[in-house]
Amino acid sequence: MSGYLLEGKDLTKEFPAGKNKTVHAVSKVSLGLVEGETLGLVGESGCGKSTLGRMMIRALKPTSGEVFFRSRPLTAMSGKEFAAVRRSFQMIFQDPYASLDPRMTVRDLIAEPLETHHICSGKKEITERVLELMDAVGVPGDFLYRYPHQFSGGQRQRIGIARAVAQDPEVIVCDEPVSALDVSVQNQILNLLSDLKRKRTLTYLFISHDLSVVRHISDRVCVMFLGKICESGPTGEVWAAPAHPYTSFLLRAVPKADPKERTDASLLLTGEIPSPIDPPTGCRFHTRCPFAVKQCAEEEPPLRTRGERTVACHFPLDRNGT
Amino acid sequence: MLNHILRRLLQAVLVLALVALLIFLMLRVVPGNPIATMMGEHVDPAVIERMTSELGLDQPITVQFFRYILDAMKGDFGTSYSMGKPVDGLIRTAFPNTLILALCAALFAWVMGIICGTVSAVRKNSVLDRLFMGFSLLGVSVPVFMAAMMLQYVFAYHLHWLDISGVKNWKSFILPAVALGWNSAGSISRLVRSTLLEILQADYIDTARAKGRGQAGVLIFHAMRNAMLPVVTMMALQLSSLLSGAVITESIFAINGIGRLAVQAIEGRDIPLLQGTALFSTALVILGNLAADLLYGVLDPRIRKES
Amino acid sequence: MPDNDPFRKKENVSGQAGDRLPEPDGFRSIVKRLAGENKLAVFSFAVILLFVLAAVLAPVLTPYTEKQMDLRHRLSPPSPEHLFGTDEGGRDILTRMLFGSRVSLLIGVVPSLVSMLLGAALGIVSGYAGGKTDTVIMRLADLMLAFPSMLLAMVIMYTLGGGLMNIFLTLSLVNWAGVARVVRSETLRIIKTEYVEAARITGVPGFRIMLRHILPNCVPTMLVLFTLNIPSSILTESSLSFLGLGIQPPDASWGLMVNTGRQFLYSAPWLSLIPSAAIMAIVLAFNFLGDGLADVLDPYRKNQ
Amino acid sequence: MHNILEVRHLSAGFSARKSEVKAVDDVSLLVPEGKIVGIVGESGCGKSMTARAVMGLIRYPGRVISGSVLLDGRELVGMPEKEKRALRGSKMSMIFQEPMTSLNPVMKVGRQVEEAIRIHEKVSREEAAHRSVEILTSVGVPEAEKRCLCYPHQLSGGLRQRVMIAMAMILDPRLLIADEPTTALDVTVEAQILQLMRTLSSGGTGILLISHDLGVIAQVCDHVYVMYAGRIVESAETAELFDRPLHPYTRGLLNSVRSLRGGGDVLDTIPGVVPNLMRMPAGCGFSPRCLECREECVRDVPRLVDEGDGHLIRCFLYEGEAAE
Repeated sequence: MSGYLLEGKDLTKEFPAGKNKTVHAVSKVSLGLVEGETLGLVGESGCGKSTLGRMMIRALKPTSGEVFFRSRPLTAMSGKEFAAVRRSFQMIFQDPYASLDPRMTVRDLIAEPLETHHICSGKKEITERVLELMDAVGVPGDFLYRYPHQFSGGQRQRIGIARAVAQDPEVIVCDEPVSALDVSVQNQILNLLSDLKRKRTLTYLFISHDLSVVRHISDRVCVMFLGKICESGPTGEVWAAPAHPYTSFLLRAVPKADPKERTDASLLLTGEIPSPIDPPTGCRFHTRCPFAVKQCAEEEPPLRTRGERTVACHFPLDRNGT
Repeated sequence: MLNHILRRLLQAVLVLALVALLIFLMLRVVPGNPIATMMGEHVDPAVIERMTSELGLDQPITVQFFRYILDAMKGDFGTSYSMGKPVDGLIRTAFPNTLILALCAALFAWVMGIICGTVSAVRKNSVLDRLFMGFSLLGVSVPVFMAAMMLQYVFAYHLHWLDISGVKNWKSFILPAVALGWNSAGSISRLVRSTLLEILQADYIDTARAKGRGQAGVLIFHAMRNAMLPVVTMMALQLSSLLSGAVITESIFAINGIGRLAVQAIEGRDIPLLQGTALFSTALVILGNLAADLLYGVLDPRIRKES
Repeated sequence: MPDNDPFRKKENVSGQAGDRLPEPDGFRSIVKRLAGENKLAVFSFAVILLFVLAAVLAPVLTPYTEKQMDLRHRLSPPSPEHLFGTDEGGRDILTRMLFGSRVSLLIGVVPSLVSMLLGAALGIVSGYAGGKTDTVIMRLADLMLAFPSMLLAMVIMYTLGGGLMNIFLTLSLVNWAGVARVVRSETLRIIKTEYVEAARITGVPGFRIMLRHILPNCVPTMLVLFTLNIPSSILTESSLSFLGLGIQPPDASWGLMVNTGRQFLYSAPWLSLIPSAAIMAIVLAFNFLGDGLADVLDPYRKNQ
Repeated sequence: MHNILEVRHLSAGFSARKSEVKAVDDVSLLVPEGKIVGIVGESGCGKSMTARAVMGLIRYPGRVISGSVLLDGRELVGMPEKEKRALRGSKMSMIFQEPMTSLNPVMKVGRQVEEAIRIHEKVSREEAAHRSVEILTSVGVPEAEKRCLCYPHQLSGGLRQRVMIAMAMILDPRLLIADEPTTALDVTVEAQILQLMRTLSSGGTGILLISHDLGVIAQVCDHVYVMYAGRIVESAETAELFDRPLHPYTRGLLNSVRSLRGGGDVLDTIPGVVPNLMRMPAGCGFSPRCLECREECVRDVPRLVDEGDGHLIRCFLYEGEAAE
C-alpha cells in the first residue's frame, strides 16, 4: 500500500458545543507520515492541529475516518490489539509545568512507561535505565529524586522528552513543545529533539504555530486552516513559494526580527478567524481571502497534487505570488 | 434560559420524589407496629387493629407509598398520631414562624458576613481583619445551642431586654435569629474575604486601576459582583444548615416552628408528622438551591449564554 | 479535546523554579511550613493532643467514675473535691467531661474518616468514569445534600435509636456526599491536565491512573476536608445529644451534659457552660488546624 | 524632541524574608512624543515590573525603592495617590498581555470602554456611550454598537485586545504602555494589532512596548532597551541595535532568532537558564551564561557606557575601551 508509516484517512472530529451546536474541529483530513521524517503541522489557534495530532496516535477517537499504522487499521483495533502496538506512540506536551505529575519524582516519572510496557524489571535495572535516559536528554543524574517544581521550564521539558522516548517509540507527536519556553531556551530543546531523532530513528509529527520553528525542524509541512489542510509539501519549498493564499499571508504576517524588513500594512489579512462552530461554506478561507471569487464561496476546493506538493485552492498562487 | 429553568425544575422534582421515598422507607424500617408503639401496651388489640387498617398500614408497602405520594400531591400528609390533627395544617401554622426566623437569621448572616468579609479583605492583616476573622471562626465553632443559651442567659434572664421564650411580637425573633444566623455569618464572612482577596489579584482589577479607578470604585464596580458568585452558592447551602439549626433554636426559645414539630414528632413517635416535616424542609432546601442556581445565571453572563 | 490556545502560557513561565514555589507535600514539609507560618495552627494541634491525652488517661486522672452517683452532693458548685462541681445526680462533672471527651473525639474522627474514604473513592470513580456511573453517584450525593443534615440525622436516629455506633453510621451517611462532590470536581480538574493525558497515552491502566496520579493529587484537599469535617461531626453529635437523640444516659457526652444541665441554667450555670466551652474549644482547635493546613496546602493562597 | 516619559535610576522590588530583592535595578529610559520605545527581555528580567512602576500599579508586596519617573515633566514617584489616579486612564494608560482575563467578565464591553470617561470627565451616559462607539470603530472593531452590548467572553481574542486598546486610548493619553500586547494572539491578528500600534504612535502618543519577541520589537519600535536580570544591558536605535549588537546577551539573543528561510542543522543557543530573582549573581547578571565572562564580571556590576551615537552598553568588554 502507501509508503506511510502512519496514515490518517478522512479524519473528522466534532465536539458538541451546547445544544444543537457542533464544533467542527477537524473535517475530513488525510495525513501521512513517512518513516524517519518530521512532519510539521502548522496553523493558528482553533485550526484543529492538536486534535488531529491526537487522533493520529489514538489519544482521541475520531468521529469518522481511519488511521493506519504500518497499513494496519489503528482505529478499528480492539483495546487488546491496540495495547500491543501502543508502545510505538508517544507525545511531548506544550506546557512543561502541567505535563509532569507534581507528586512524582523524576525517577518515577521516567520509569512509568518502562513499567507500563515491562521494558525492564527490578528497581535497580529501572533506575539504571532512567539514569541513561536522563543523561541522553541532558538532565544531571543527581536530580533523580527531585520533584518537577524544582526544575526550570527547559529542564522540565527535557524530563518530558526523556519520558516520551523511554519506551522506544516510533512516532512522537510533539504538541507545541517549545512555545512555553524562553526564547534563549527554545533552541536548546529544538537541538535536543533533532539530536534524539538522529540517534533513535524517530518519526515526529511536530505541531506548532511558530513558522520559524517548523521551518527549522520539519522536512515536510502541512498548513491547516479551520479544520482543513490547505497546503502541504517540503517545508523549504512551501515557505519559499507558498501556493495557498493563506500560507502566503501567514508567512508575511510573521514579525521578522529585522527592522529593515517591516511588514507592509497592505499585505496583511483583515478580519478574524471564523468560528469552527459554523465554518464558512466552500473554501473555508474565502471570507478572509482577498482573491476570493464566487466559486470559492460555493465550491469546496479539492486537494490538488503537484509533484511533492498539494494545495486546496481553486486559484493557487504561482511562483511570483500572484 | 427557559429551557434551563425547566430542566432544573424537573431535576428538583426528581430529587424531591427520591427524598420522599427515602424518608418513607427509612421510617418503615422501624420494627413493630407503629400504632402499638405509640398507644402503649395496655390497649385492646382490636382497637390497634382497627386503627391500623383505617390508616392503611396493613397494605403492602408499595401501595402505602403511592397512596402517600398521591395524597401528598393533593396537600394531604396524613394525620398526626400524637396530636390527632392533619399534618398539613400543623405545618401550615408552624411554617410562618420558621420562615420569619430563617429569613431574619439569613439577613443577619448575609449583612454581617458580607460587611465583615469585605472589610477584612480590604484591610488585610489589620487589627480589624484579625478581630473579624476571630469572630467568624468563633461563629463557625460555637454550637447553635450554646449561642442560643448564652444569648438567652445574658439578654433575657440577666438584662431583661427581651423575652426568654415564646412568640409574642417581632422582638421575640431577635435572639433566636441572631443565635441561628451567627454560624452562617461566620462562614459567609470567611468566604467573602477569601474570594475577594483572590479577585483583587485578577488582571481586570489592574485594568480598572489603570483607568483611574480608586480603591472604592474598584471594589464596588468590579470586585463585588464577581465576588458574589461563590457567595450565592454558599448562601443556598447555608439554607440547609439554617433549617437544621432551626430545630434547636426553636426548641430552646419555644417557637412553634417546623423544627420544633419535628422534635415533637420524634418524642411522640409520630411517623406522619416526622415524615411531613422532613419532606417539607427538604423541599425548602431544594427550592433554595434552585433559586440560587437561577440567580447565579443572572449574575454570571458566561453561564447564561451557555445554557 | 479542542485545540488549546498555544500562546496561552508563553510568558507566564518563569525561567527557574525557586524557593518560593511550594514544596511537595511530604508530611515533614507540611509540619515544617505549618510551624513556620501558622503558629496558631501549631498551638491548636497541641490543644487537640491535650484533649486526646485527657481522653485516653481519663480513668487515671480522676478518683471518681462517670456513673457514680452521690446524692448528698447534688449540684454542688466547683470546689477542690469537685473541680467543675457536680450535677443533679451528684456525679463529678470533671469526670464526666473526661469520659465525654472520648465520645466527642471518636465521634469526630471515626465518621470523618469513614465518610472521607467513602466520599473520596466515590468521587474519584465518579469523576474518572463519567457517564452513567457519574450520574448515579452524583444524584445520590445531591439527594443526601438536599436533606437538612440535622433532620436527616434525626430521621436516621429515630429509626436506629441512640448509641455510639448509630451515630457513627448517621454522621458517615450525612458527610460522604460533600466529600464526594469536592473530590469529584478535583478529579475532573486533574484528569484534564497534561500529565494524566501523558499517562493515558503511555497506556497506564485506568485503575493505576486513579491510584498513582489522581489520588495523590487529591490528598491535600482531602486532608483539609478531613480536618474540617471533624469539628462539624462533633457539633452535629452534640446537637443530637442535646435533643436527646444521640448518646443515651447514663453514658456521658458533652452535648448530653449541656442538655441535662439546661434545666439548671439559672441556678447552676456551670452544668451546661463547662461542656459547652469544651465543645467550642475542641471545635475551634480543629478549625484553626484545618485553616492552617488549607493555607499551607493550597498553592493559590500561598502565592498571594 | 519632547520626552513624554522620563525614567531615571528607577529601582523596584520587594522585601523577602531578610533581604531586599530588586526586580528592577537602576533603570533609566526615555519615551519621546510619537515614538514607540521597546523593552525586550525574557521572563523575570523586570520589564513588566518597570511598566507597572511607571503606572504606579506594582502589586503588594512590591514597591518602588528609589529613582524618579517623570510624565510630561511631573514627578510620579511620591505623588499622592489621588493625583496619580487622576493621571491614570487620562494622561497615561496601559494594556496587558491577556485580553481575556484583563476584561471584567461580568460587565458589558461598552460599559468598560466608557468607564474611563465617566471617571475623569463629567459627561452624560449617552455622550460617553457615543464616544466609546467612536473609539471602538477607530481601532478597527466592526459593528461597534453591537459589540458594546456583548460580554468579553463573546468576543474573539483579537477583538478583545482591540477593546483593551480602545479602553486605553479613549481619553487620548500622552503615554500608552503595552505589556506583551500580542503574545496571546495569533500571528495574523498580531500583525494587525502591531499595525494599529504604529498608527496610534503617529497620532502623537508615546508608546512603551514590552515584549520578549525580537520580531515584534524590530517591526514597530524606534528605540530599544534590552533588559536582563533587572538591569538595562544595552540600548540603541532599533536599526543600530539589530545591525551592531554589542552585549553578549543581545548577540546571543539575535543569533538564536530562527529565520523563515532556514539555516544550519544546529541552532545557536545561549547555554544555561534565566537566573532566578532570589538567587541573582553578584556581578553582571549574565555572567554565569556568558562565554566571554571574565574575573571582574563575576565580582562587579559593569556601568552603562556610551559607545557612540547614544548606543549604551553595560559590559566590561566595552567599559575598558570607553575608559581608555
